[in-house]
Amino acid sequence: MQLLYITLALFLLVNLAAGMWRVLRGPGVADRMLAAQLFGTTAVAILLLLAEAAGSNALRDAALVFALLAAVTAVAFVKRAWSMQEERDVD
Amino acid sequence: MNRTTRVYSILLKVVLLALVWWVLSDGNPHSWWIGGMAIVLALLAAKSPTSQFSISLLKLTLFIPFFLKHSILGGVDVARRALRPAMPIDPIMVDCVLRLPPGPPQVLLTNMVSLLPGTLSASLENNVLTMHVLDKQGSYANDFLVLEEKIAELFSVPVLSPGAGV
Amino acid sequence: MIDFFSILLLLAGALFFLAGTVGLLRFPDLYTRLHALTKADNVGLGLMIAGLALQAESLSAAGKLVLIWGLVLLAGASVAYLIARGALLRGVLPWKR
Amino acid sequence: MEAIDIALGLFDLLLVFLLLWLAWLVMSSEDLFKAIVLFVAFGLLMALVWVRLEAPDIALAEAAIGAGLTGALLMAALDRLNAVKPMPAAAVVTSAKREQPSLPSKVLPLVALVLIVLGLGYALLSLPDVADGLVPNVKEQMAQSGVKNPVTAVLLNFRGYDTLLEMVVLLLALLSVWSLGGVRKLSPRNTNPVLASLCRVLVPVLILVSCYLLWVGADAPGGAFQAGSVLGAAGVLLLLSGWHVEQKILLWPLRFILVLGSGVFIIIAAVLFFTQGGLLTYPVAQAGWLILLLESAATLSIGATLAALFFGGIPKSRVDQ
Repeated sequence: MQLLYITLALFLLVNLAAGMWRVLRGPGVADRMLAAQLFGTTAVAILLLLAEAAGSNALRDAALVFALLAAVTAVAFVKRAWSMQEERDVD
Repeated sequence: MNRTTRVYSILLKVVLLALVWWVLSDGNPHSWWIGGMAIVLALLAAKSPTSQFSISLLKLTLFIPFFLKHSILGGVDVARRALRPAMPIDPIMVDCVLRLPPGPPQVLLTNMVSLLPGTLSASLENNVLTMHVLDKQGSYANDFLVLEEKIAELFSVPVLSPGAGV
Repeated sequence: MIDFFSILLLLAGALFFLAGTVGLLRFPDLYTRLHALTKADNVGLGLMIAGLALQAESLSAAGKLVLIWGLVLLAGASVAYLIARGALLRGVLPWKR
Repeated sequence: MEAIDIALGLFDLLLVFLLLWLAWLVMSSEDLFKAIVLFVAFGLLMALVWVRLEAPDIALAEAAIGAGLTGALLMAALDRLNAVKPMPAAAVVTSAKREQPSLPSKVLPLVALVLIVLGLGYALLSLPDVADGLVPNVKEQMAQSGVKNPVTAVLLNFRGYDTLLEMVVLLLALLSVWSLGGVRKLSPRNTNPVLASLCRVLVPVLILVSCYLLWVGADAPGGAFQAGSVLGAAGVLLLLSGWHVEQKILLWPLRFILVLGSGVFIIIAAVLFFTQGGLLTYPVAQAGWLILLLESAATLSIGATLAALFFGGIPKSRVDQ
């Protein structure tokens, strides 16, 4: 089972690396933000896999904190950072 | 809202928060003295505007399998479209007049729509839900009506006038 | 037997994560990418959590996993709505075939 | 077990590569928003690095602060920057400056960089192969610390003044933001029902998690900084959803909470100085609850400070000018 956890964690990390392309490419700010959301979910999964592999409860807490704060960051984006930027990207 | 429902809704919140605390503290019995304080603080923060809607736990347990089944279908559907070389998507924006009352029923519907096959909520304004549909040939309209009825049942409210459509 | 189901669920979860990433990269506009992200990733995480919960050492540990999934699900759906609404308000037009 | 080692090796290798690449992209990106998103991703990978280095305490802190609240703070900062000057103009200025880099301005940073790399390399190579560091000392003293988690023991007992000074740094950061001027009013009450219901679920859960992290810090990874930033996130969420706060709360109660952490620290230090003869040297029997008291006060202050930093200027309620 250990091997499976680690392999899957590696697989998810590769996924995350592929998602980087969308952050770099955009085109809009929201597209980049979406990719960051994907990273959040993926990181939660990686942390949980590593937590299971290491039998560590603390890493599950880290995954929980991650899940919660990723949501707050996303709301902050929609309400704060996404104002004049998009006009520039849309044209 | 009468007294019994208010007591019931506070009690339900306490039970849910206690459950979350139990899960967080890994069932550690020595944690409850701070857990109790935490629950009181959380309750004060969760002081919501009075809501006339209530859900029975029985109906909720019946609703969960429906939700799980359809959200998995939603995942399968979008995964299939993303992975197929031809990428069969044909998107369209659709406005639906809601048959549910405003408040929690509409919010739950809005969130659920985004998890079900082929639909994504984009705007909820004056009882009209604007959805982005991934494939206009799909059965989204029917699925939407079914979902609406399920949610009405969950909250024990009647579906209002039949008015869903483009 | 439990291990078998776990492995199956974990692998299925990974497949959905892959589909989510492919969707994010391939789909033509913001709205369609949102579809891929909210649905595929949440199902992927859900399946993985189900697989891991089968292995959990206690009921409360499994509960923590389910709590995480529930929060990600709620946050995912709400954030998808907020972003789609924001895009609509800013006049981002949906892609048409 | 060899296959596991290979998988872990690949994982680490990819992690390091991604980390370096992201660090480069963050610094070289001209688009500030892109840089923020990349920085959030960087924090996220950094948390994974701490996991791999078997430092769950720091992984938790990084998840809460690095990948979590920093993103929100940077976005708030970008929002204010945008209000000052439109983005395209900034981009033009940078590209105009770029045209004529003189030779010394090219060579000097390079020389400095090479020197730093050489110095770091030397420091790294001169480390002993196996070093216990202070681990034996900490283990020896654990029984007297009043807690079971060595990290908490170090941060709040053996080196309590470290945490005290960090609290003061946070306070100073907020004071300098406030002294930049610019009174901000709370945003109008939000009418978006989806956001409101998200907050109704997330805020209580954030509060519970914050209390949990505070409690668990005594014998496992957790503690005031993690708990405080989770609490701060609850505050940020409330601010974003148009939370109405009375002016009278914003004036004194808010300030009281902001200085509570440093204040309690200083009071305890003073009392201990006169009774025990040393700053922050707790009597063994009282160490446990003293640390909990300090951490609770610190959590409240950190949470309030981070939320206030996110808010920006000195808060005023809508009615008052």
